Amino acid sequence: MITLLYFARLREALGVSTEQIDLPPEVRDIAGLTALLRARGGAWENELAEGRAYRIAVNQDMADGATAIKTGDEIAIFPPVTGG
Amino acid sequence: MITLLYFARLREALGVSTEQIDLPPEVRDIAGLTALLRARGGAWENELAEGRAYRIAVNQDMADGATAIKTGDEIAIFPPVTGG
Amino acid sequence: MAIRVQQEDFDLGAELLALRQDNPKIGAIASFLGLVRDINEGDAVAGMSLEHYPGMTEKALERIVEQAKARWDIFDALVIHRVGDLQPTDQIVLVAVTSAHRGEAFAACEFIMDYLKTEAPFWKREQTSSGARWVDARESDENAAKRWEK
Amino acid sequence: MAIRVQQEDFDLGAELLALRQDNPKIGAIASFLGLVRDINEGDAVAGMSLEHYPGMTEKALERIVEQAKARWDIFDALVIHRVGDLQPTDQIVLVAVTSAHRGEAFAACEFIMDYLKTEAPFWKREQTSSGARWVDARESDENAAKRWEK
Repeated sequence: MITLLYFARLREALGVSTEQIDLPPEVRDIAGLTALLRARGGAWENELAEGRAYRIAVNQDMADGATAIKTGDEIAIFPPVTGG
Repeated sequence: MITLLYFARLREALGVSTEQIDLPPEVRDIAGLTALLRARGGAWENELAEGRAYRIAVNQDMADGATAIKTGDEIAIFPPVTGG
Repeated sequence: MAIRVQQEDFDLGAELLALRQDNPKIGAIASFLGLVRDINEGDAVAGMSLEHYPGMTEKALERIVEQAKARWDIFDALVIHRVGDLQPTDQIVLVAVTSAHRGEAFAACEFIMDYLKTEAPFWKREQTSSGARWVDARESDENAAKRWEK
Repeated sequence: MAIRVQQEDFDLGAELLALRQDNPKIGAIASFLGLVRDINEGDAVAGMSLEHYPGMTEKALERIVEQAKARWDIFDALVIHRVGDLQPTDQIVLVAVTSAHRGEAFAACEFIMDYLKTEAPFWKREQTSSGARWVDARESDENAAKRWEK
């Protein structure tokens, strides 16, 4: 199981703020996870397409496609930040 | 007549905070004035010697040796500033 | 270091007094206060709502302050960032840095703000006359943060 | 623009509130507060006395703020500088700048401080354990002001 969190515009576009999913054994990094999510089609395919501006954090640290993930991780997907 | 003001360490070293003097007709700029003051000897010669760090303002604007002066001017001589 | 993410407003003067605690080693406090403007990207803004990622926000801000402390000779830093619903003229964010001399305080304060803008997970949603909209990240903010990589 | 040279202390929070006057165009306030330290050049400082050149001081500060306004897109600036006898932890100087965006506010605030340090006719006399002494101007302050000439 991994916990997925979505924030701000992406939370609205995807219609979910949090979910828990089983991590398929072949998915070992963020690139694999985003491919898995894109395969859901619709908004997922669109919002998480290559070239779209979104950010990913693994266990509350900024991550990129090569970042390894494992069962138990908290993974957040969100738009570029706009605080301050 | 010109009004001369002295501040801070220079005021103490010269022993005067303000004085009014007649401007001799041959003194037309700050370089001429400082030469006149240096000719007083003692602390004047020492404190206003070439190479000593002091500043001069004419009518409350920073000036240099070439700045022209005339009767009625307020001329201040002081050390480099240290506020803030 | 104090990092606070909160809905409530804060008292700028009291926060800065508390930060310096009459420490006679402090010669300089640089501070930045961010306020809600009534206009953005040319449109009137009636208010905004700030969302954040609890947990990561604090962690990201702590890391930014640690980087500032490693880079400049500063005593302490305070970051307060509000979340929830805000109106024009409301205080959003306060960053304050204490040090012996002004150069370090200014640099560290601006560094923290620049990284907060690009690294801390906050998102603004504005209410405008044409409806609500998520604020887009600005390239100028990315560039401001990149300056410090030199 | 408000320029004040005074013996009395000031209320930092109240001054910053008055400066922004709930103007909803202001998105950023950068401020700098200078405090008396209990040490300088390695010696314990028991207190200090600040002398100034009345009239020229205000004129010099006004000119510095005018230069900042000409150079950056800022709304307003406040400069308060105290004179007379001060103790460690006392407030000496406040510079605050309002603008729409943070970059301009930071730059103008630091610019005003750097020029105040080298152009405004104030002089500090410190009381140390070995007697009173006039503080020497520092080359680092000259260099800080020169940065802005680029």
